[in-house]
Amino acid sequence: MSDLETFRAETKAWIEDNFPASLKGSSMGLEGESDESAKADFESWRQRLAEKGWGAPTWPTEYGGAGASDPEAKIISQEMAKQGAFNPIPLMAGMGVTMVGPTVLEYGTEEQKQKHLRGIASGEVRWCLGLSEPNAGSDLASLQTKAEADGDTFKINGQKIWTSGADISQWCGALVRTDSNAKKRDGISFVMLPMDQDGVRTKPIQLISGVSPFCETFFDDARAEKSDLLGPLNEGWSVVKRLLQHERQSQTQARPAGGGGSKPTLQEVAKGYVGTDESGALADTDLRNRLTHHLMDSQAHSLTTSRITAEARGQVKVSAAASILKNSATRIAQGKAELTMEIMGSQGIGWDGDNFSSEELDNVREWLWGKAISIYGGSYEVQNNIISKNILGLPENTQKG
Amino acid sequence: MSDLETFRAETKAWIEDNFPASLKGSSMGLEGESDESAKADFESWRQRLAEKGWGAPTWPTEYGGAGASDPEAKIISQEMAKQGAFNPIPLMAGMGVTMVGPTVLEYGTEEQKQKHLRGIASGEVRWCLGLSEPNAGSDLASLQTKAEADGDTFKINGQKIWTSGADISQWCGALVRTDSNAKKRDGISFVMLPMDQDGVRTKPIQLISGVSPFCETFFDDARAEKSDLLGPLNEGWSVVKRLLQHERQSQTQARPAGGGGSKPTLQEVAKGYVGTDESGALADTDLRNRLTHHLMDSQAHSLTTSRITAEARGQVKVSAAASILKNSATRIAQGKAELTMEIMGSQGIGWDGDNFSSEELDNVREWLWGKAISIYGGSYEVQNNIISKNILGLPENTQKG
Amino acid sequence: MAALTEEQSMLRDQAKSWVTEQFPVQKFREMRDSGVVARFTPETWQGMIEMGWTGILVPEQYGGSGLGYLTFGVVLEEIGRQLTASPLFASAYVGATAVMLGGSDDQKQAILPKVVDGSVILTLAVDEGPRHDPAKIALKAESTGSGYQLSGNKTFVVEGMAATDFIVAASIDDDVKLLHVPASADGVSREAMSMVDSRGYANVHFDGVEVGAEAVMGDAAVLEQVLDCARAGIGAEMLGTASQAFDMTLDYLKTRVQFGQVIGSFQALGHRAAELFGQMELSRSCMEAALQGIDADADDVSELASLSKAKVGDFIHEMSNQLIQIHGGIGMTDEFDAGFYLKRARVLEAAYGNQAFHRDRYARLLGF
Amino acid sequence: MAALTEEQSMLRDQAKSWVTEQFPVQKFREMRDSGVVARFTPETWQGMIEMGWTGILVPEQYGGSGLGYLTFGVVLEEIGRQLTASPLFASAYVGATAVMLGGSDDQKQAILPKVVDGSVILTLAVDEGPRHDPAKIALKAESTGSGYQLSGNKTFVVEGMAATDFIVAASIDDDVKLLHVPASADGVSREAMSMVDSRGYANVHFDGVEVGAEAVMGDAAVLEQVLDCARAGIGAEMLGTASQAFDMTLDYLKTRVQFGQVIGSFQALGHRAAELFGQMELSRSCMEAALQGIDADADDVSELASLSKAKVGDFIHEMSNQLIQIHGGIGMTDEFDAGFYLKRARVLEAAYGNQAFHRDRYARLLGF
Repeated sequence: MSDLETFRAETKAWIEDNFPASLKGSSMGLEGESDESAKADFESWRQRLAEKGWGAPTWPTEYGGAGASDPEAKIISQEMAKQGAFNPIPLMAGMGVTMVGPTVLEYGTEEQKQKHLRGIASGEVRWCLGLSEPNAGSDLASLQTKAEADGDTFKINGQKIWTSGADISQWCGALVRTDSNAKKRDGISFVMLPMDQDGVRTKPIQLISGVSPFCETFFDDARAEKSDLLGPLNEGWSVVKRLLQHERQSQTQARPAGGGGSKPTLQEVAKGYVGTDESGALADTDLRNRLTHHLMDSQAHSLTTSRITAEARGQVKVSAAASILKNSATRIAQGKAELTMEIMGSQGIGWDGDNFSSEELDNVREWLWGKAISIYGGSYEVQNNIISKNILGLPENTQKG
Repeated sequence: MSDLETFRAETKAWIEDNFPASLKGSSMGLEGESDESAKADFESWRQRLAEKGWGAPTWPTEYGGAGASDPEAKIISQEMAKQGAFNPIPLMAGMGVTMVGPTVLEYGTEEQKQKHLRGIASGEVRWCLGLSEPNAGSDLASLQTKAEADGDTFKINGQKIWTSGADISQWCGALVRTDSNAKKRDGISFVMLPMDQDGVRTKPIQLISGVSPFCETFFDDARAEKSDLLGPLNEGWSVVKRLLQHERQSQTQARPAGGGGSKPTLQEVAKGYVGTDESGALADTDLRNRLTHHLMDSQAHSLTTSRITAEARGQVKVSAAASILKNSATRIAQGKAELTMEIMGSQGIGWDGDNFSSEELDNVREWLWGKAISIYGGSYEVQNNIISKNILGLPENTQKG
Repeated sequence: MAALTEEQSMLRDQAKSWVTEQFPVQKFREMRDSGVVARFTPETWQGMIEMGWTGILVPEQYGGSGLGYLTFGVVLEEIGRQLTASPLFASAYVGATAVMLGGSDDQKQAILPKVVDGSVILTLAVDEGPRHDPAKIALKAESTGSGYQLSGNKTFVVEGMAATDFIVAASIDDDVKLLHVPASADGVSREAMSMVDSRGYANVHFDGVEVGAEAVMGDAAVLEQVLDCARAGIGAEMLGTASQAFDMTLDYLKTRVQFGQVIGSFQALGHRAAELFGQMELSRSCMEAALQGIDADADDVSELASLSKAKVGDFIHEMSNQLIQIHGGIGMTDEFDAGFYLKRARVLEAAYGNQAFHRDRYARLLGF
Repeated sequence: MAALTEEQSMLRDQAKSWVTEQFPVQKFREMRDSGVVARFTPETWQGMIEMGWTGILVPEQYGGSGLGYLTFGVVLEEIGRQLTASPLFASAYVGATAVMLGGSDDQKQAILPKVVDGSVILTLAVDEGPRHDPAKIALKAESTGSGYQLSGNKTFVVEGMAATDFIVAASIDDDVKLLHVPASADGVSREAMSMVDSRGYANVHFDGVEVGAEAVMGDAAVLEQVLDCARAGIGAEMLGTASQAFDMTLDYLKTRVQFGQVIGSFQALGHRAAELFGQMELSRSCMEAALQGIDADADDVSELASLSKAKVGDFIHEMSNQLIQIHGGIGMTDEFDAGFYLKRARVLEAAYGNQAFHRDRYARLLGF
């Protein structure tokens, strides 16, 4: 038995021993569960995972991880999926596991790693990120929020937008201007600050799809410790570039079909709503044609993800391919929602009420919400700038990537 | 009876009286006809048209036209088509009727109008245009061909490319640099020069579709009379802009189906090659779908041409709409050739030989040749620059229109 | 609009200023947030009646002005621009068309003047499932000797809650007939459908509803004609909505600054705007040709109606997506209007057959 | 190529340098201009045989190296890049596959070593009309007691003039069988088809051609398997051709100056290049997955083959058009190579089913 096979067997056994049967098949969003016993089971499962270091398994053990390799981490998620288990910690930590943590591991001081990483890896501390500003958009570097040195702290003033989960986070990683005389990208720093202080106020944003996790966040003499400056002063731009690479990386997957995997395929849904001709082909040949394109694109995308992973010899690198995959994932996710809507016909454009099934109403929200995929985390256009400049080596064009 | 109705009746009668029955239904390309009597009939028809001023009917009578209004000119072509007649003069005059003539009418001196227009309107003098240069492409203003004043003449040195019909033309309208110290667009002039002189040499260009009307044209101390400078010295840029508007204008029509109009429709061709299902629908549903898109686009294009004509109250203006229509016509022409090729399957990709019908072989040439439509006369990209800048009023972007 | 008559130009100007000043999209937002069941405000509707819009199609002998379909299109386009909600289209356009094409003299006399004065709100009830399929009518009308008894359901009925009278496509033996059914008739019940565009729709149930023999208002051929008129007309509203989305986007391209320049100076966005503009112009031609075709009683109205619905549909689909994309984050917020246009776009696309339906139909009409 | 073995990487490097140095596209031009009937030069073919490429698929016991389909794809991609003309694909890939999948031990023993040493040139003859339709085989084989008599025609047979042996899809009663027919057999005649890509194709006529019972080389199922291998393999050649077109275009974007700057700095062209690059990467994944699927005897080879042929087909179609468009006037001249790539692209698209064929097939395989 190879090392990985041994690891798989041990993983399987540990999950069997530790995962509460009561939670089986339920998904991540159990935080708000009203059933007291389920709540207790959930909390105990989180604790066991945290102790095992499996909240962020690839992180070093000294910072709350399990020091696992990428293949081992993959085995952990595979084995969890097989038993209907799940790892709720990345979701509970907000931007902590996927973005803040990896960047702190790379740029943080030993003190910062000790201070912040365990809370993230255990799911006890939720993080948000204060990057975008109302007048900056894709042009992140033109940000206005200011931080002035004041004793051992920075005093922060300004406004952030699209801070996901700001209203429920304990900590925030914020990009701030620390030298207003320097050129755009040069006077920026990345600071970490607690959200629970007088100088911080958040306001949720209502989206076209309804309620959202996004907030406007206002800093009014908010404070960050100087020791919570990540990376060198005025060099926050390189920190955030790395952060955004981690974000792009986390967005390259075409959205999972969700839930338990037993959802009907899009072609099955289509046959249900649209019907088939005597040969079994979808009755609407125009739709059938576009559905075929979509399914081919979708398969091409997942084959590409696998290929690039294989080429990187098992290590998913934060690579140039991320931009291609992000745009491809975007097209597929948005295309799927549009197709689903069309397939459902007038049942697919309902807003609420008993006339519509939950699948129908969910898709409408997914469709609306999904319009953001090509906007956030580097818009579709910005990704194309990156591909054309960084991958293809075409000369700098007017729009910066 | 309205004036136009009277005009129509007179036109009909004149064509009946003058059009040689022997030429009926034959198309324009009769110049090279070997049959002597047909040749004589053709020449006599050209003469009668020229005398009537119908080679270029909208031009003033004093310059060889008939002073006709646009609606009258339309009636003339309609009535000719009805009787299987045709006006060969625009083709025989090369770039004369469509581009050079209208520009001379606008910018020329009285002397120039007297000297050049009659020869064009009668089809006796063929014109070519020396605009593009090998290293200029869409960036016409960067041209290098030089003209130096020398007594009553300009001495011209340089090279032109894509001079259509240069090898068979008697005159050339050429864009030349007359002030090499001025900024790109400022030191350019438009001169007219005879092709039959020692300093001019032409070389036909072989295209991917085979032989072509295009030439490379070399000027080696070629001469143009100073009196043949069109428009002011060093202000040729405005002349050529106008010239190119006339060109765009002449290219806004989706290519005619050609010949006698009795060609089968594309959907009939498709049914012939591909077959139908029991309901009469094209058996290849994917192809059927794209064919439908094409036919819709094609109808939308011709409805738009009519609408814009109507909006201009019968006068087809050289308007901003030309760029939209040119790009639309391009998509349709190129799309049609691609579709036809796909419809014909392996019969549609033959090069020569008895295994292929003339329709099949013609389409291959049309397909290849048609790739130029989006390149010449202001490329697809340049048209989009024009639309975005001139029509939509978006700020100048890096690429000039 | 192209080559309008003086009358049409005046009407357009009147409609544009009335809609923009009195009932801009902000009023639609207020209506949405108010949760009113009919999904339009009485003032809007009253204003339209007073301006005579309810009589644009109706011949003078029945109290209208008989100005025709292209003229109505001028108004619909302006309404589409500001998403002004009312039963104008359902009643005075589609409903009036059905009465004019399929109604007896008595029916015309009885109904049309009330359509004009607004005391009757008509709507056409055709579809029975999630997809537009007028060839398959399951709602049964059985002969009772003196008339018919209707049983079945209709879905996605436009202004179905506000309507006073339904024009119902019913299956009689193997035939289809249109029947006039007052909403107050015994056995008629309805429930509001809350759609993504916050406009008025209903599911309507007919449970043994009895009508007289004189309720018949045309057959399958009339239904198809009425539908073609509806398709052509909704194209005008759609183009108005999409044109407004284009204008909003163009405006944003000219004012929003990123990387030190207005974003419209980025060539990729400039070219995208150019392509959208071209599609808008091409769509407009199809839309106008379809309405003019109806006015001229042309024999290719069906082709033109399908062409228009498909081309305008493709344009509004792409344009509404680009409206959000180019506006970026702000376009995603409910506070901004972009979402209204996106949501309305998909509902309009689905009405009277989506693009796929009309491409297939166009191909069949062209014989392949 | 992704995650190649060391052997595959070496072979790729060898193929790349041999093709680029010995038989670049300039050699293809010379071959075209020479008018040679076989449409390839003996030196090219001999060189490939000497490098062992004819034996890549053939098991060692029959004189080959048995390296598999992905390995052959590595070579095909490099050949595709320079349009190197030869019967390698027809004979040593498609032909050898048919013998390996459908042949008896005797046939393998008799034919495969000769495929490897080049003394036999195989080709598969399936299509009978302008469109790929393996489900409809009209060419008849009638039983003669001791064997079969063939009558009918095959069109668009790849390397049909150079082939020494045909593998013919024939209809026997209501069944389809593959039959091995030497080109020298009585009643076989052929004529060259001059196609737009200047490569070797023939129409082949079978006029009462007699073969023995031992000529049978598989049934309809084997034919479909052989075709799937052919589709996957030609995808590699297509991607090579398209990748070269991409590289030529990218190079031009970096060097051609217009309006005072290299044209690749215009954002609209930069984004177009980015989109094409993305499509190229996605196509590559499909192409490799199909070849790997064959090597692994996966059960979704048919889906993967159709996916690959369609996606790579779409990419080469668009890429070949953009190759011309972005090169502008120079791309239109015969003196420049771009036209070769465009012409070759359409022929490759048509071979073994075009994109429409494979999209339809993919949908059917997925059950809709």
